[in-house]
Amino acid sequence: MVNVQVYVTLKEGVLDPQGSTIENALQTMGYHEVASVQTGKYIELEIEEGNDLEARIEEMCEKLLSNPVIEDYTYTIGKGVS
Amino acid sequence: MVNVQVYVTLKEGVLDPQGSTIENALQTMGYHEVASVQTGKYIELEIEEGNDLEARIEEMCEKLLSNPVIEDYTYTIGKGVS
Amino acid sequence: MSLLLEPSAEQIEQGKVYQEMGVKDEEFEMIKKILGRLPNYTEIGLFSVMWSEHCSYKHSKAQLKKFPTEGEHVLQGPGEGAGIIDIGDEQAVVFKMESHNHPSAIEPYQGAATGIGGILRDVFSMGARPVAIMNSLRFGELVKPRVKYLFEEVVAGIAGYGNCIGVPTVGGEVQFDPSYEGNPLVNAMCVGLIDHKDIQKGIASGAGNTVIYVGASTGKDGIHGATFASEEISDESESKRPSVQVGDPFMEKLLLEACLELVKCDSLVGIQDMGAAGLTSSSAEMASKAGSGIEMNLDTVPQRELNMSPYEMMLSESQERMLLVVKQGEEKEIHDICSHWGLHSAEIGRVIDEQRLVLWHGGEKVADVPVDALAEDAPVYHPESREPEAFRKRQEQKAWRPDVSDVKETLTALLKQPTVASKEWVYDQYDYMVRTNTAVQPGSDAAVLRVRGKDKALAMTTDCNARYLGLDPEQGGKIVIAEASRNIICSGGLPLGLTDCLNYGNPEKPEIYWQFEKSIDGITEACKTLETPVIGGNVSLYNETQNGAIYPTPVVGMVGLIKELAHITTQEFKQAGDAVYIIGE
Amino acid sequence: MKFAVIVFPGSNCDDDMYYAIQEGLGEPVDKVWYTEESVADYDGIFLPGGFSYGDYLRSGAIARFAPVMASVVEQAEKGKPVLGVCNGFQVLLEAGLLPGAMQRNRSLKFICRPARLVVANHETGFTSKYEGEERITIPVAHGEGNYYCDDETLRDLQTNSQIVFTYEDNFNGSKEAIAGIVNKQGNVMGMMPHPERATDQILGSDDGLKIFQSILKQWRKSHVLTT
Ligand SMILES: Nc1ncnc2c1ncn2[C@@H]1O[C@H](COP(=O)(O)OP(=O)(O)O)[C@@H](O)[C@H]1O
Repeated sequence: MVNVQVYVTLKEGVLDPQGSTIENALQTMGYHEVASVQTGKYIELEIEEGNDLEARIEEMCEKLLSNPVIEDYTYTIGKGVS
Repeated sequence: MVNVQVYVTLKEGVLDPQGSTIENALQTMGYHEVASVQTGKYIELEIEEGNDLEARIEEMCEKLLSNPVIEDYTYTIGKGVS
Repeated sequence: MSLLLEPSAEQIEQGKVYQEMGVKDEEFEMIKKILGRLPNYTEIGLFSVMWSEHCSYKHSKAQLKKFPTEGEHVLQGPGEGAGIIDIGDEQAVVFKMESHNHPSAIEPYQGAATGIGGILRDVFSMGARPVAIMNSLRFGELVKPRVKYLFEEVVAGIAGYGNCIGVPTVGGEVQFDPSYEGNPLVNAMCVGLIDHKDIQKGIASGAGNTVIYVGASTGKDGIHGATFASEEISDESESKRPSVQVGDPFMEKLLLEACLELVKCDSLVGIQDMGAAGLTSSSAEMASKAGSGIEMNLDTVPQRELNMSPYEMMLSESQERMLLVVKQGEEKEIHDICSHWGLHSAEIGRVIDEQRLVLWHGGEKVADVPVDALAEDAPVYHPESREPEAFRKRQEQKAWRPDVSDVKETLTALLKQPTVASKEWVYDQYDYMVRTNTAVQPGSDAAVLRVRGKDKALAMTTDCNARYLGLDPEQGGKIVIAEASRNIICSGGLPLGLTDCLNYGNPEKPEIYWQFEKSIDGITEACKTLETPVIGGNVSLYNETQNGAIYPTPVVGMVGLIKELAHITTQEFKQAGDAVYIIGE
Repeated sequence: MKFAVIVFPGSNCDDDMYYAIQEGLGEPVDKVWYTEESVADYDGIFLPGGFSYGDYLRSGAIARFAPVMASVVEQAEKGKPVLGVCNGFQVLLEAGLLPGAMQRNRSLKFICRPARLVVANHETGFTSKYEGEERITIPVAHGEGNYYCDDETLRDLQTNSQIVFTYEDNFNGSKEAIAGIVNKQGNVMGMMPHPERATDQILGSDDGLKIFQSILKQWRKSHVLTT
């Protein structure tokens, strides 16, 4: 079993209303050092090891986990952050 | 300016209906190797370097970026994933 | 706690472990007597939740008996998931209100969301299709960030759940007062429609019949939620609180549609929601109502986590679960419907003649208790009642008249009060139109829903002006019923009956119990006079923080029948030149 | 004209759509479960609103892989009218039958209200009963109705008159206030507002009926021509 971490973020140029809301909130709370905030998704998968692990992961990301019209993805394989 | 990556995940034992729905979808799509899926949030911040960087980040995570009642967070400092 | 670490029966008694579960010394003695031996850890857990205030109404039962619960059109009064009233054409309206105050104080989004989920299940487990949701909310003054956060998240939670499942949230009320700071009130009501022939009961009859578990698997969430809801909120609550229940409205939508198909099956004997106290209350109550017993093998309960103990499984309040009793040999039909809707269904036990709840786990009998002892024989308390000094003094005061020098200024100031101001910010977030029956949208006196295919409609409202009750609980109680009735009548309807959610402080304090008693007297008198029977409701006590108790807040949800669509009336002025009248004193 | 209303797990405006066709339009209609293999027997295919798969991950993302979708795509390519409303629109976007994507409303809140719309193109098979630039009231109820597409796509949409409805007041932040679009061929339309909720005066408006009537009119025209 491997643990795979997928990070989905908005493509450059796509507005991130949630990010700007968080940014404003942090500013209001006094965190003036925060210059910008971008939000995305974090998905952890437990996958049974097999052939073509990377190709399969990329397929899942492209087909389902991200929407290529507005999102990019990256992933890492190994110990997750949690 | 440093780039900070925050990962927010559900605490152990907290139901993740989104994760299980994605898991089912991947299974149905033929990705039988996927044993489990957990969803979380990924947040990237651009922060002006200053004193107490880590303490300030932790404060932001606890106060706003995560909901400590149901979520855990971790963060990394440096080059983001995107 | 893992099975291996559970204290033994002797340790429970000697270490008074039961006290941590909210069981009093004298109650522990009663339990010993009922069993004729010491209860083990699982068994004391069963008693602790079933005898909690939330499930047993031990401090309120005596007062609730005063309510008029019968009427010409009442098909089902208090005692089932929800009450039912006939509306003609072989149709009936089903409704019930419940509180989710304590969970919402801790995690407002999920607390409110799961409150909606729970009240929906109460209604569709009766076989009715939910047609509307309403809510009644109380918060502290809208100045502190924590209060704003609670308000925003509660509204978002209600919207998140109700919108997703596709039942319109058609109205409600929100008020702000310092007495609710730290202890917000989140009361939700669901209204459903049913054909008489589809009415279901939560009973487990017929020895040998199969007990089937449907829906989400059982996790460790909400263990002891019912007990938790029966205590004051303190700093300690933080550490004692059960792990938060998270709602899954998508699962509930599937469960809803599946249940409405299941209730049409002859093979279904009984059905009940696993709400507060989960598997324990649903199994014990279904058996108790039928005069039978239930035997379950906990190894077969769908579990979300590894190595769950019987105690954890029985006390879990995981959401979106139903318990069914099905005729022996006819289980397949039930499983087929569940699997069509993508739901897991598992046979976990059977009905037995002996009136006991018997639980097996890993081949061992882990609990064996009489069902009536759990469901019916909880102690009933008659707490001391004392008229507060302040109330007596107030009676001697001269009526206070505000000095209004600038009417315009005063009026503007009044309209600016969050309690008085428009609630559009709230209901904009609720899908109040889905199912296309909403004839009067939020913003008028009562919401109105047409009954599709018939020339009639239902009017519904939730009301409570707790400040009046704070000043005089008996008069205030009458005013609540009168106001709700007026709202229904103004909309063109005839009040049919009501459900209530009685929110008070700690009943073990005589002055709080006095408020409770007096307001019930007022409500009772008004209900009798206006012929509006109480067909169900819920009691939420211990709404207190270090700063004291909330105002006595008996929220009422009333439903009325509009006999012709043409009678539907809305609040706003229609056109310039129309005459304006005042009717009444 | 025979209609299919596709029902995904979590659809919740399927009944509303069904009644709009049956009672509002007076045409035969079936609800078609997402596991069905074919919708070839139907003349018009509607994807209703709701929260298919709970809107988990992204709205419409999982539904687009439902077994029935292959046949929906096939029928759309054959030129049959396909209408997606709200969540149905999101499914069409995810399935690539329409360009662009949905983001959360600018306010990050769900918004339910009667919305004023402008009929930006009344020459489609879905809008021929409206006047050009007609102002109509149709309810919206969505959390993710903030339409996004890149500039090149927007130019295409404009050049080909694919923008069908726009909001008078762009409350959700959509690009160019877009509320509804059609594909280039003109037979697939997606819109966030709910026409099925505006089919009877008792609900506040019947401005949505003309969409259903336009579809029927178009079908009758082509049906007469081809048979
Ligand atoms: N305030 C009340 N007024 C009238 N009936 C009540 C009240 N509180 C509770 N009841 C009735 O007592 C019964 C048990 O209530 P409850 O435990 O809330 O039901 P549930 O099992 O659905 O949680 C219900 O039928 C309910 O209608």
